[in-house]
Amino acid sequence: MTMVTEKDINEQIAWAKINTDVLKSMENPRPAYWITLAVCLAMVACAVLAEYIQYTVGMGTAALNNPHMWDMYIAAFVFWIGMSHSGTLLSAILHLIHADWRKPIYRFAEAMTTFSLLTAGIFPMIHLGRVWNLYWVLPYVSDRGIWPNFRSPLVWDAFAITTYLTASMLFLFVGMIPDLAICRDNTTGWRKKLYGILALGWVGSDRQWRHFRKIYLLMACFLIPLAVSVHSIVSADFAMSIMPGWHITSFPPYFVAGALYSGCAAIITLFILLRYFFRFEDYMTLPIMEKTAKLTFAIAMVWTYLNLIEFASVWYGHDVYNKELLIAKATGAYAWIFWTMLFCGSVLPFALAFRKLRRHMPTMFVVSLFLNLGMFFERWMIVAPTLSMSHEPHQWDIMYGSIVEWAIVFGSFGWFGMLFLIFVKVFPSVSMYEVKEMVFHRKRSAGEEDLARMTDHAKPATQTTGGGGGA
Amino acid sequence: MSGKMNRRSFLKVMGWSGAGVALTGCDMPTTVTLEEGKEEVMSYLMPEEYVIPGVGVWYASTCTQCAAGCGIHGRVREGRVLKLEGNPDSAVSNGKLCMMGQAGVQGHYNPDRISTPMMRSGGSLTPVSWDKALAMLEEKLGAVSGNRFAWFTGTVSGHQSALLTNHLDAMGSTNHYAHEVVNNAVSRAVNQDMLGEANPRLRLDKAKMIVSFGADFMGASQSPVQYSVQYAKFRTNKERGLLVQIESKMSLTGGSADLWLAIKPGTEAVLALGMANLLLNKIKLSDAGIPSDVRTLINSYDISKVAKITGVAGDRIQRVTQLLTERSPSLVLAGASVEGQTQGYATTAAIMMLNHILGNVGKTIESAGDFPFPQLMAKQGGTADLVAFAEAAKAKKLDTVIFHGSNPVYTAPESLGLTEAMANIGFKVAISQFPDETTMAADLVLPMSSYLEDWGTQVPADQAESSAIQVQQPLMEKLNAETKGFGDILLTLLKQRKKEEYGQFEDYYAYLRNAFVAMPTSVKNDAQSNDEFWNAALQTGVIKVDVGAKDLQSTVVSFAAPVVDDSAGLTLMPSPRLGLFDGRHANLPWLQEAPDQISKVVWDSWAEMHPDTAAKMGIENLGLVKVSSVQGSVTLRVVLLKGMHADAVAIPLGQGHEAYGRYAKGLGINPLHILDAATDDKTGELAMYSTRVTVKRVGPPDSLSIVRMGTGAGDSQVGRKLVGTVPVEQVRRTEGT
Amino acid sequence: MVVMNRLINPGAGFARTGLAGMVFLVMLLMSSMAMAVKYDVVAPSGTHKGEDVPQPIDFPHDIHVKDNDINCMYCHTYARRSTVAGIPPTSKCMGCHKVIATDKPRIQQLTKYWENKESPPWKKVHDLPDFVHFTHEKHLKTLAFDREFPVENIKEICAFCHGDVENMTVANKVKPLNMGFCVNCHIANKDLGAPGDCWKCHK
Amino acid sequence: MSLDNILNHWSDYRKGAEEGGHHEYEHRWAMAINLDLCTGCNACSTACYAENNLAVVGKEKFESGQAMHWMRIERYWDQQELEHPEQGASFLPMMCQQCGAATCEPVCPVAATYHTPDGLNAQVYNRCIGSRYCSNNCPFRVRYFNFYSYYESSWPEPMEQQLNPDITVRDKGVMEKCTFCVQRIRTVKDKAFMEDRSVKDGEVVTACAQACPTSAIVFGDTMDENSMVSKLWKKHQVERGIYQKTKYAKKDTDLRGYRIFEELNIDPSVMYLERVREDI
Repeated sequence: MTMVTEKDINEQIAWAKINTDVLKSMENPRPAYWITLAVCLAMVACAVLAEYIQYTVGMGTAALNNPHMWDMYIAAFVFWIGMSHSGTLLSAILHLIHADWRKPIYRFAEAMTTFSLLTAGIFPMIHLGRVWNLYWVLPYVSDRGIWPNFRSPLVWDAFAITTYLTASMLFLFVGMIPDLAICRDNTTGWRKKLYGILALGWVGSDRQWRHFRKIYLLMACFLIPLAVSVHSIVSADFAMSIMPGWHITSFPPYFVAGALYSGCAAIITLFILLRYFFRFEDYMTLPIMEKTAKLTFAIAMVWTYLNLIEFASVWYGHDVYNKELLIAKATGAYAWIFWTMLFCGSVLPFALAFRKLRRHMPTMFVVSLFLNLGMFFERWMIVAPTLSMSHEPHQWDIMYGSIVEWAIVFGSFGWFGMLFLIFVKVFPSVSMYEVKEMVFHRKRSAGEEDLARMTDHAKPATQTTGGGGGA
Repeated sequence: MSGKMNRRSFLKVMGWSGAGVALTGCDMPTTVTLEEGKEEVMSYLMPEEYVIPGVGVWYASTCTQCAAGCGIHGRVREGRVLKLEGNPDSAVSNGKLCMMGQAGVQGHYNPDRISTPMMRSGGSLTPVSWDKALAMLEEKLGAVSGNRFAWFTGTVSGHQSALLTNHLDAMGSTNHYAHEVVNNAVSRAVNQDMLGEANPRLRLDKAKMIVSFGADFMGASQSPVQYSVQYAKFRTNKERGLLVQIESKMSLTGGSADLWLAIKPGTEAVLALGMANLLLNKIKLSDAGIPSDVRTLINSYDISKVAKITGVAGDRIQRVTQLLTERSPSLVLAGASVEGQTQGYATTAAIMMLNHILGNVGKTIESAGDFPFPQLMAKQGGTADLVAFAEAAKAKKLDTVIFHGSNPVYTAPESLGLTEAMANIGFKVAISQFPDETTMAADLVLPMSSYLEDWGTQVPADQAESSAIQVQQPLMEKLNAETKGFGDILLTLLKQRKKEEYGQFEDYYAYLRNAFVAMPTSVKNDAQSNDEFWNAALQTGVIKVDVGAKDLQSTVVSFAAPVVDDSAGLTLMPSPRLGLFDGRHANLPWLQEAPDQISKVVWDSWAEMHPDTAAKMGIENLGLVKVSSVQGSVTLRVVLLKGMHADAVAIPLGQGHEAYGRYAKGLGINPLHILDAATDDKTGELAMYSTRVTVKRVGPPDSLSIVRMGTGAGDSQVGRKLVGTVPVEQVRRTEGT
Repeated sequence: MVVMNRLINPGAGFARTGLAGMVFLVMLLMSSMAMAVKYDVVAPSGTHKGEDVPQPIDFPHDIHVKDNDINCMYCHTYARRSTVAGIPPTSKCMGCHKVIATDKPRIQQLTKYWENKESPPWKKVHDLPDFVHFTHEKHLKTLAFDREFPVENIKEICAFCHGDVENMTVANKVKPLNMGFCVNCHIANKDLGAPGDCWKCHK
Repeated sequence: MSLDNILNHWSDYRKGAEEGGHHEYEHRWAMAINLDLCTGCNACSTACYAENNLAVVGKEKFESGQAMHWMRIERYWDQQELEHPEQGASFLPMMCQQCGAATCEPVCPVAATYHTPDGLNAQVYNRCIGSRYCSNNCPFRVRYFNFYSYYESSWPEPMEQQLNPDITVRDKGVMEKCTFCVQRIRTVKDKAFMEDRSVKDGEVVTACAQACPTSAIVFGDTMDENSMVSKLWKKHQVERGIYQKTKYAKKDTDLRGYRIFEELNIDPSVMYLERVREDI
């Protein structure tokens, strides 16, 4: 697709080195890793305290009120669901279109998917007034003969999210099996036991590989429509209502685009973090970063386009309430958030158009953070303004949430970070076997046919006799 | 239902389906999983035919939340009164009830009610037994002589009033101070002089047009429900009535006016004279019955002069006056803000004169007839008695005073120096339900039963359509056995003085029943037996009284020429509001949480000003201001409304209690305290609406510190059709009215 | 016919899917057959192990109902007039026990209460949550009076929800009285006009 | 709610919607509010507090918009932003409009709010899980959520004795709203059932309609041709059904009757009569 002026990865890198590098990452990261983890844990602690207060005293502590029945929790929920999409994008879509530069980075992206889903899943519980009855949302046979209301988008959410979570977890796990085998063969103690169980007796026989390829391909195909449907359904939470600013036809694609956008931005952030934590300079290389950045830029433009479509359709549409709201968004009390969102979402991405910036890690780090800030504001601007001024002017109100609410929302970032950091420490965050494939293919495309020499140097660890690790 | 029912047996079934009390329905599952044998269920000792557990029964009684005396129905279930509604048989309430009446149950079930007699010992009130309290009382009342004893009450009527008078006689005293902040004493005086009747029937329903000079007849007034019902008829008549409201602060009634005119406070008399001038000289109505001095006075007020003084546009005045002649019969009313001026009597007389000129007397103002039981008629309160009382107290003329149904320590302006003067009164007795300011200042406190636990009768002063005696009966067993009904306490006092006369009555119930039996057959509308009459009375809650027809003649009295006060500053309007009223309902949470009808403020005090006036002083909406008179100053938030005259600042009454229970204490401020002690020269009524104040900006706006309902969109409908409006011509076409 | 009703009624039918549903169907079928012989009411099914409730006086229902054949509504007189069935007033007990069995200890207990002018502090056995609106009168009307059901056998109707009281001394709860218990009976008795609307019972 | 309820009642309603809604209804409770008579005196609102066990939340919570007034009186100055004190204020009693095509119903995940055969928009408190979607989707914003547990704070001993046993006390985490005093409807219907007759017009009166000193609120059954309320609806040519604008366009557009947010096609059960203005 792109004319590579510079190699995505150094194909001279030996397979054994790949193993050792990655396996090392699971042992001694830079101290920065521990600091970050500590920060995350602290944030989680605050959130737990806040939630305890809210649970015992009442939802009112989140400063929710009559017009603002929903607020930051729903915004955060949508944000985290969105975050989960790019993982699928990288691992599944790019897999199908054989963009092999994804290989070194898709593993942690996939993990990101799973954990952001786990984070998102918490918010409905935090948000519910009587969480102990949450299970009423699920259809189960009871002698009362009562059922959830299948017309409610919230029920669709429940189905969609649980399905997506299961699927993406499986996808993550299945894709990891060969690597787990390598870990199994190169570790001792509890880790060996753990990986042993998880590797499901992988020995890398041709038969196993055949099946593995098939199932991985199938799951990729299955996951893509699922990912699209999930965020469409989340958008239905708003689009199915009659509220101005919510009842908009272009919401599903708009949400999906936004999701991929925030996801890619998050990938860049984590890319840079991992690269630093685990000294992955050889694998998470600048060219790959560039490709990711370009991808992000493209999606940003799609998102911008859909934004404009929404504005246009509202502006030229007949719905006076909708138009009134749009104007209020741009000029009213929430204007500063609205414009920040548009700046971060549509203007800032142009930074990614410059090669110099794309290759300058600190810049990219900051930019990616701001992109995500923009995306969070977007979600906020979807939920809050509509409620603050809907049809009934008597109930108009502006609200910025309370300390409790914000503590919980920030805490969710800590929660995500905690899960993610623990994962990358316990499991290989770079797919070893796929990087090896990548190197292998690059070599071939570079015309070097002496596979013999290479296999002499180190048997592919995938024919597992623990060869690589020890060498 | 049979005579006096043993209501104690009511309580016995509580807990059956009184479960609403026991636990809340929708909490954690734990509270809804039921275990057998955890809850107790009481059964009757004796079956009561008229009580079925789980079925609500309605009993008739009378509301005493204000002096209007509306007939009510109370829903009683498992021995608890749950809900009050208007009694359709009562001509006063017509089956309706205002917010204050609805909240009566909260006064009855109030957590801050006094539960035991208390006596002051060593500075503080300490609980004592009834016997001790009564013995004390007897001793003290025995010691005091003649006029050094006094009763201080609110408006009292019915048999309580009769007993009270008898007790005064027995004490050889003539001092009965009746005090109401919300009163129409000046109008009564004017009516007495012009019509020969203090309380004629005002037939709003017969009027085709009403011009109201600050008469908030649907708000905090003499009989809000009754006049609201009449207003409804007035509006739905074949020819829709037209309401013109002329006042300096938009009242609840003003909010519903077709034309609301802001007038410079204190110039209503000028406007009235100006209108009279137009009627007599321009429209050439007859000036019969108008004294010459008044006639000359009228002539001296031509329209341009009037417009200049009052600030009401001349063409407006002419149009309204014109309409008054076209839409006859009309009705011209004078309200509290007019009466409460240093020239209150003159102003009110000038306004009443318009009715005379327009020939409304006899048409929309009818005679109340001759009430056959003068001793039962309402002894209506005013503020003159408050002033007189303060004087007497200062002059050390009083040794022993019994307070009931009024809270002078709260309502008296500081300038009267009542608080200090109270110290001169040797022995102060308070018959009270709540620990209000006056009760806290008393030496002996007698806990009173709520009106839902008590027997009695009320004779409403304002009875627009027909006359009746309202019967008040207990709707449930006393919440606290220690409390005594007002009637019972009066009877006990009388027994102490005149054993031979009142010894025969076991309690007030016995007295009342006896009194009913003694009533002439004319009111017993062919009841066969006394029991039947008694039961009928309890069932309907009303005893209709035929007062006979009597036609009304009016003669205009001569009154002083209006003097317009042009001194600097603004006029303070301490306006009472339907809800907290004069402050007596500040301890009812429902009424605290119900927004003020015009400004929509809850749980607080505030000042109302016109935006232009505020702008001149650099005051922003919801800003903090200091309102000061020569007597003192208060600091509070200001709400800017165009429904104000530029020269007026209004501070609604009701808040600023220093006692009076958890809901009232420490909320807001009390504007009454900074009033001048000025009085109306003719009637001696306190001129509440003539205090001049200055307003200063103290702090910036802070929306958090004053709570208003639903002002997010700035009181605007933002182009939606929420409250649709339609020109009357269109309605005439579509609905043929 | 009830089964037919279930089959042609998708709403109700849907609620019965799954094994639990099948089991219930069979039970219902049996119960309905048992009842169908006598009258076309389907009794609710389900049991509950109620613990014994210590009452101030161990009132022997069996003696009154079985031995002396006193009608339930003789004492629980409000049942046909109100939402609640009511506990008989002490005076009613004394009506008989001034003379009958005055030597028995329990009666002497009762008499003591009577003389102290107080009623025994009975404990509630059958109770419903606060958010449930149940009326005895309507159930009795539909199940008994409207169908000319012999009033002397009214205890068979009461037994639907209160169990076999005539064989208990102190009554205890033998039916679950939970929502499933009510709903299923309502569905089964649709033809009698048993409502399926939530707000009929929930308040 | 049983699936039966979800499927049948709702779909029945939708079927009949064009013809003005559910013809199998035995009742169709509705209101007509004459804004020319409403003086904004708050009697209805307070009566509602008394009847329906509404919690008093206090100043702070009122400030944060958590008050529970099912029946609230909205005060507007005019159609425009400007105040016109000459014409007085405009008062609007606003309570749940019991929409026929209620927007709150389809979005509730557990069907705690649904349409009853009486045409009421029911809220089953103990089924509610507090997702608050219904309130978000209500154009009138008349659904109130129990953000706290008010039981102790709002009814200190002995005030809890005033609580109405016919309606439960809602606790923390439950949505609540005006029910057209369903407990009164229920009582009357039970009475009628016991006497083998149908409910008479004027037999059911909601607390607000009962209290209103000017009788501005008329409550009744629109299925009953002769009820006062259906006469009023007919007179003003306001008809049930969600296609008011197109199919049931008024023959005489000068009539005073209108329903708020008619354009949203939600078929409210409350008809307002415009306030009459006489320019002098």
